[in-house]
Amino acid sequence: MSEEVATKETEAVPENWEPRIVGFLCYWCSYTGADSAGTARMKYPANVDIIKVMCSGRIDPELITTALSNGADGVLVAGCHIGDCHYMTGNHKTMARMPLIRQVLLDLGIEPERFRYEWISAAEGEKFTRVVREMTEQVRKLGPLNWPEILHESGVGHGRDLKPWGE
Amino acid sequence: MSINESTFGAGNGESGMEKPRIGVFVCHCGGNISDVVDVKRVAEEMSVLPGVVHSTTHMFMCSDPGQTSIEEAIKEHNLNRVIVAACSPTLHELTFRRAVARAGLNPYLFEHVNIREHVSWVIEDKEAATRKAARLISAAVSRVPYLEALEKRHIPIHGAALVIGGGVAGLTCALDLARRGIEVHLTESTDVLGGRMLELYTVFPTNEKASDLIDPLIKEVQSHPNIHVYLNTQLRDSTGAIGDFHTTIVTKKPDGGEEEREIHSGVIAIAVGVDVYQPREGEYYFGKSPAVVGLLDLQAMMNPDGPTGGKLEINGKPVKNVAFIHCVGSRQWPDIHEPQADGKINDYCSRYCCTGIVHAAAEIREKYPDVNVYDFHEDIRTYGRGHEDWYTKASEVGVLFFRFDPHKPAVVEPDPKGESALVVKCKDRLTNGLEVEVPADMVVLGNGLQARDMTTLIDLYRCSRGSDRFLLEAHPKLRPVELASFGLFLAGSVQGPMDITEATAGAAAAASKAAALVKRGFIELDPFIAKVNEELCTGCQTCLNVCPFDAISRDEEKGIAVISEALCTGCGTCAAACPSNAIQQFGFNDAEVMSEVLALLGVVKKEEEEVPVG
Amino acid sequence: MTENNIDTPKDKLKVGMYWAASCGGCDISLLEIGVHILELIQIADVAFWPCAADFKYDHVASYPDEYIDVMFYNGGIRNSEQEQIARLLRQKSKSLIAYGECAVDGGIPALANLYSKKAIYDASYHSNPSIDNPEGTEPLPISECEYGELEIPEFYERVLRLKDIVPVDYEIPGCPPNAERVWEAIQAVTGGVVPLKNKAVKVASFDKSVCDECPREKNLQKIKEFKRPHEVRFEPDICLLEQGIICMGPATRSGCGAQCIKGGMPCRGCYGPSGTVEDQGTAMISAIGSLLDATTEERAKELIAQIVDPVGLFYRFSMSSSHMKGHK
Amino acid sequence: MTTKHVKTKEGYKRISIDPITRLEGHGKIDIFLDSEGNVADCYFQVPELRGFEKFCEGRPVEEMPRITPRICGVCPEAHHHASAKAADAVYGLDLPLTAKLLRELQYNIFYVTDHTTHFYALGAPDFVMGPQSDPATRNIIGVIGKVGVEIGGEVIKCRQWGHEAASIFGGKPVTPINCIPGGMSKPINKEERERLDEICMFMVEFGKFTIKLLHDVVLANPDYVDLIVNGPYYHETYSMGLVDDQNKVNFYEGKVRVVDPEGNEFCKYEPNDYMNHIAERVEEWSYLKFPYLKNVGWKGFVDGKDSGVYRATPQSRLNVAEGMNSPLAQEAYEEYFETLTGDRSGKKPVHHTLAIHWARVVELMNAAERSLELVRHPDITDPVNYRMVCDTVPTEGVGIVEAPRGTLTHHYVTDEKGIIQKANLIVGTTNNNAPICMSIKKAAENLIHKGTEVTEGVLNMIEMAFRAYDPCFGCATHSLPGQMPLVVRIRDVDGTVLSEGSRD
Repeated sequence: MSEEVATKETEAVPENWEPRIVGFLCYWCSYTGADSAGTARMKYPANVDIIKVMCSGRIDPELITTALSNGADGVLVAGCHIGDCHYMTGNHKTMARMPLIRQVLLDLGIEPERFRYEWISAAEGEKFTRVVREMTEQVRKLGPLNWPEILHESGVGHGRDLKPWGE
Repeated sequence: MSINESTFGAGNGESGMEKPRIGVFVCHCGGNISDVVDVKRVAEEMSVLPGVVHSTTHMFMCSDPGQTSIEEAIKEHNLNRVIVAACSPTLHELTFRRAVARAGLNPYLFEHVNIREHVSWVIEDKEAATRKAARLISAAVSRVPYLEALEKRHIPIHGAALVIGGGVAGLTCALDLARRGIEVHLTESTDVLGGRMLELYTVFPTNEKASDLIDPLIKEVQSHPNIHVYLNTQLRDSTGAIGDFHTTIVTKKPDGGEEEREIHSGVIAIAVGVDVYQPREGEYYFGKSPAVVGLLDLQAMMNPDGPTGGKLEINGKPVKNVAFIHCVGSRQWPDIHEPQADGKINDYCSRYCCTGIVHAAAEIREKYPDVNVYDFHEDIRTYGRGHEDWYTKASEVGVLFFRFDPHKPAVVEPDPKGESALVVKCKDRLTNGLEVEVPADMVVLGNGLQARDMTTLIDLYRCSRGSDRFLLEAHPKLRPVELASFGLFLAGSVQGPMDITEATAGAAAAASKAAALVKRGFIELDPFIAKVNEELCTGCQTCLNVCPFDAISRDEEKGIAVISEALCTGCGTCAAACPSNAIQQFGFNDAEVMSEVLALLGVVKKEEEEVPVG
Repeated sequence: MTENNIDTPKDKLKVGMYWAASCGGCDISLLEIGVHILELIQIADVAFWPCAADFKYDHVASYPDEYIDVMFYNGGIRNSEQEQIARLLRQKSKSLIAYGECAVDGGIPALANLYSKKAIYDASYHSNPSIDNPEGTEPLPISECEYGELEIPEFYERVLRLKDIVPVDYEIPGCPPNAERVWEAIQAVTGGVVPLKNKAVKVASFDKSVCDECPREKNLQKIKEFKRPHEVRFEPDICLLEQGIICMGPATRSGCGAQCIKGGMPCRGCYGPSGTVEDQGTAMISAIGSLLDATTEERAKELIAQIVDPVGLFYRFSMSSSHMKGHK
Repeated sequence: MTTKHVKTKEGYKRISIDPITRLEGHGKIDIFLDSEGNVADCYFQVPELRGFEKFCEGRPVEEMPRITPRICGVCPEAHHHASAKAADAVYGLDLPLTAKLLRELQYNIFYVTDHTTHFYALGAPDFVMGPQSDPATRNIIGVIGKVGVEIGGEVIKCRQWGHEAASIFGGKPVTPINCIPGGMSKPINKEERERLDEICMFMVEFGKFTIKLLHDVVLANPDYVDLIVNGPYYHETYSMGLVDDQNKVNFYEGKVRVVDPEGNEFCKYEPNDYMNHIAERVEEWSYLKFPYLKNVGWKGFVDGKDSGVYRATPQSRLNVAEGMNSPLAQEAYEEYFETLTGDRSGKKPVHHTLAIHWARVVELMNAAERSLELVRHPDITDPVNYRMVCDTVPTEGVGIVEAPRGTLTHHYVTDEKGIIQKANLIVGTTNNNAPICMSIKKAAENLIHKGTEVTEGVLNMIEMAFRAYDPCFGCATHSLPGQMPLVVRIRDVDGTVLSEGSRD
């Protein structure tokens, strides 16, 4: 078992590795926004795989951690702009949950670029395209999400720099 | 309470039901997909996934032969799950659900995968596109075994309608409903029917007198046996949901007293209309000089039965020069215009003003030939049928047009020479930036439209509103005159700036949608609502806090949460909120979504975990 | 070792208790069942219980497989010895029960999973102010002394749950488990209410969350400000969350009787996630995210900034069960 | 459990005692015998580390009293209170009277419970039944059988009432939650006080009874007195303990006093000064550190005035004090010193390791009396002053209490938000790590010689050396009857087992 951990820790970046990003999109705005990007034949990298939910309010943080702990190198969450929610205030919950899960991810040493949430309307195919391009590149720069690395080598595991003794 | 077998822990329930038999259908979309995605290869790859017993492609899945091929395959291979990978579900999900149903399979045992808008049209690299399509479909393959055979919700509709607002839209809507034999309750907050049209003299494009249009409408409404009109009436309270709304209305009586009624209706049409933008003190010198007026003031002035008896004059002083200014309170710019109380600016186009102005401008030149008319605009949008004719006419009859830069709007100030009340200046882009200055005895502001304060309405019926403060339709194309919460319809400019033509069209549309519902007597709603697992629910009330539609209440008896089928719109917010996983959303339960996530990431399920259907 | 240790009459059950990376509170909690201990002795013989009876690893190793009927294992897996014993006991027991929060979800020692072994050694043996260690000595699995080698177990990188090492039949959560729950579980397992062997892990407590046992009132108040327990005096009868005191109740399995809350302190989650929830922290994030009194993103961020150490709070007892423990 | 094949130097034999029990986290003893069969060396190893000092970093200071009790589930109150005091210090708080009273009351009641458990379940068997008696009966059951069931009943009652008291203070019986920076989580009302009064009165009676039992069973038996006074358990070391401003024993509050082997005050310091007096040594062969007196220095595992090795046990606490703060305990104190040093004033320290059991009984009496005094204080039920609200800026603080097993130090450094940046913990038993190693070695040397047959009785005599310290390595579970699972293997040069002796 200890060997097992050891092997995991020395995971190298595999040949022609591609970032794996899971995107959770609300159906009425962001998913449709991605559609309009398609209708307009905009081009973006193939790294973000979309999962459809009716409202971004359905996006349980558990889905995000499940993705990240099962091989995703990044997670994108997108919903209607605040005020435009098809369900009035469904995305208000997203708006409140996402900064919190982000904080927890930071405390666990996950690079901030690996988790992103955006408000993308049905008309904003261009914004969707931009976000996918940006995020894919950022995650590509970071390389694969190597959990054991993060959990074990980040010294103070939660990303905060602590004062040394005597200061 | 003590631990016994039943309370002894939530194990991963092992229930041996029939194994999944999945059919995968990949669409070429006549090359739209297959030119980029190697659909044949994808279909082959899918055929070896656990549970898949049939995997094929078709040139046009949505075509009749395409649909038939699905139906036949279901029967032939005895499929109990169907996946179609094609265009966006917004286009054909329903089509395929129906096809599946025709083959005798529950339509909700179907999954639609979008490999056109989300793959072939956006991914250039063919290999990458093919891989992505395969990933998305394999996610569906691991998801579908968890799908449940759902039934649409069947909700009866009470045979009466409530129409809120007695303007042209409300009247039209009420009448259309009444003519279909539906009992209509029409409420109006003021003491007269007719709304804004009462303030108008003539209307474009037909140049008819507004009264000739609105008066007969009012009379017919008042005399129609199916319509009950309540003037001086406000909303007070509302309970119930689609099919069974109970709205409490309050009518002010002449003696100052109040009369309270409860209106029982199956549907509600909202036609409360709009406000006209009130310019700020000093905006284009408004409020500083009586000579700065709005479009509606001009309409009144031109009316022979109006205060000035049809004369154009300011404080008795006849008007020689009139200047119109467009986009006042519309298409505002963050850096230029001060935001309003709610911190927002009106960045939208008010749609009626351009034609309204050119129509009025032309009319002035016709009726008062010795009056000079100047038109200051950043754009002119006479987009409707017959509107452009008024633009042309205005130019013909000698209206002078000046175009200013939206960032440097025209300026109104007192005439230094004192010859006329005011002067209007701008850098005219039509003459390559020539500095122009015209005298004006009257400046008419084309003031735009903005949403009313609808706080009560929104609270009572839980209406969604857009960032422009107008009420928001469920979907601009698919459900253009309905609110997200079912049974509520949008009639006219409550939905956004409209001219009379558009408002009546919207009202009529709302009426026919509502009538169809009422006449049918019941509605079928998507089954994707949330449900509470009583075994797991603790009554922590977290969900009560999150439901946007107050669909969740507390069962004091059991001390748990209950969700109203009629009120739930299926957003799933409560399912995500529940810290005990006690709430699951049909069609999007944890198992379904999780399995997608894992499959996308290529995490293979262990054998003993293989999912039984259901 | 004598034969009759092993050849106890077959009609009597054989039970055992073992501790690993834990604090001893579990053994104490077992004593809390009080007089029931005597009843237990009536139906069962102890086959292995280092702190109570004279059985050694050698004895256990010599037992036939599945000789022990019910084996309680408390504590997480922090070092090589604890893993070895776990494997040995799985082989020798019909029913292996993870006893207490450390064995079930990692418990408080699993907070160490936020740090590397290196960092832990550094604090314990190098950097702390009272340490005098110029040669930079560290404990070694095998070390040399004048007369030969000395051995201690290998310290692992991470704290693991018992079920990460061997299949587990039942779990008795809690830090420590509530005596009533413990006795109910013992009765259920020894009394044949539930089978000794069990395919999927089942939990010997209630599925609902602590709110179910909490006497405090809820008034659907949203959280306007987060406060830390020592910064305010709180209302005695109102839901602590509604008062802005973070209480893990909604995301924590019940069974404890809401003792801490009744004692005037917020729940810290010592029974692990409730119901079918896997990750207690995300469950709590969902709950809190749902309770914020915020209509703008700025406001939401403002409020969230008031939560100190969310990771250490939301995963106080369940870090080893968190999704965030790395690739599966 | 031996996992790898460990080498033994040619010509030497190894006796491995693995695992020893009746302490939490396995202890392990390796004894090396030379070709003659004499003890060449002896190692006592602690294989447990959980890293609290590291993972407390980043936690809010107010949570520490709820986290650190998991260091030890047997004496969680000790960590709970040391932690709370450190947190108070971090905020620079002076607690309101009622808060102080409640905390000290809870602490003393816990002391009674804890000492009771150890004396009866772990200490007594060796004396009541006899060091070399049949191991099958040498446990609490045997004790009860010999001295009578009603005594057993009293012992269990004392434990149960102790835990009932714990839940009166803070709901949770095993791991307390009620201390919070600034005081207690809730006050106690009249009814609760009444009940606590009843419990305390019982505990005082129980204390008297225990002293009597000690006389009847131990002191009345010349063999035992001989064993205590002349047995292989004598170490002249420094002593450490907490004293109040009259230099009386105080478990909860005061200054740390250290006296040298002759009983002269070596130093007396405020908790937050501990770093100038204590240093910790690290050895490769144990996870547990070895504290010693910084100003004397580490001279290895040796006793005497020149060695920094000190002890922090009930006996040490009596050694450093000039008396007890309650009458009955004072009597017991004087008798204790008169018997063991001939000087009832207590100026000459006692160094007989086995006498620690006796000292424990003296403390039990004191804790009971002190509890009764506190529970009857007029302000104990004040509904407001049970806590204060923290509004100061947190910085750094040290909290010290006398854990039953030795001086317990918690030291936290926080940022301005009260987040722990650094934590240092010197746990009760750790103080005694070096002396325990020495006692075991000394016992082994005295008990095993050329030609000695390594019997179970001999092995038990070795264990009695550490059992007197009531050790709590990584937190002992001391509350169960029973005896040592013990296997002794004699290996030859390359480690293969020649003979195995174990007690059955």
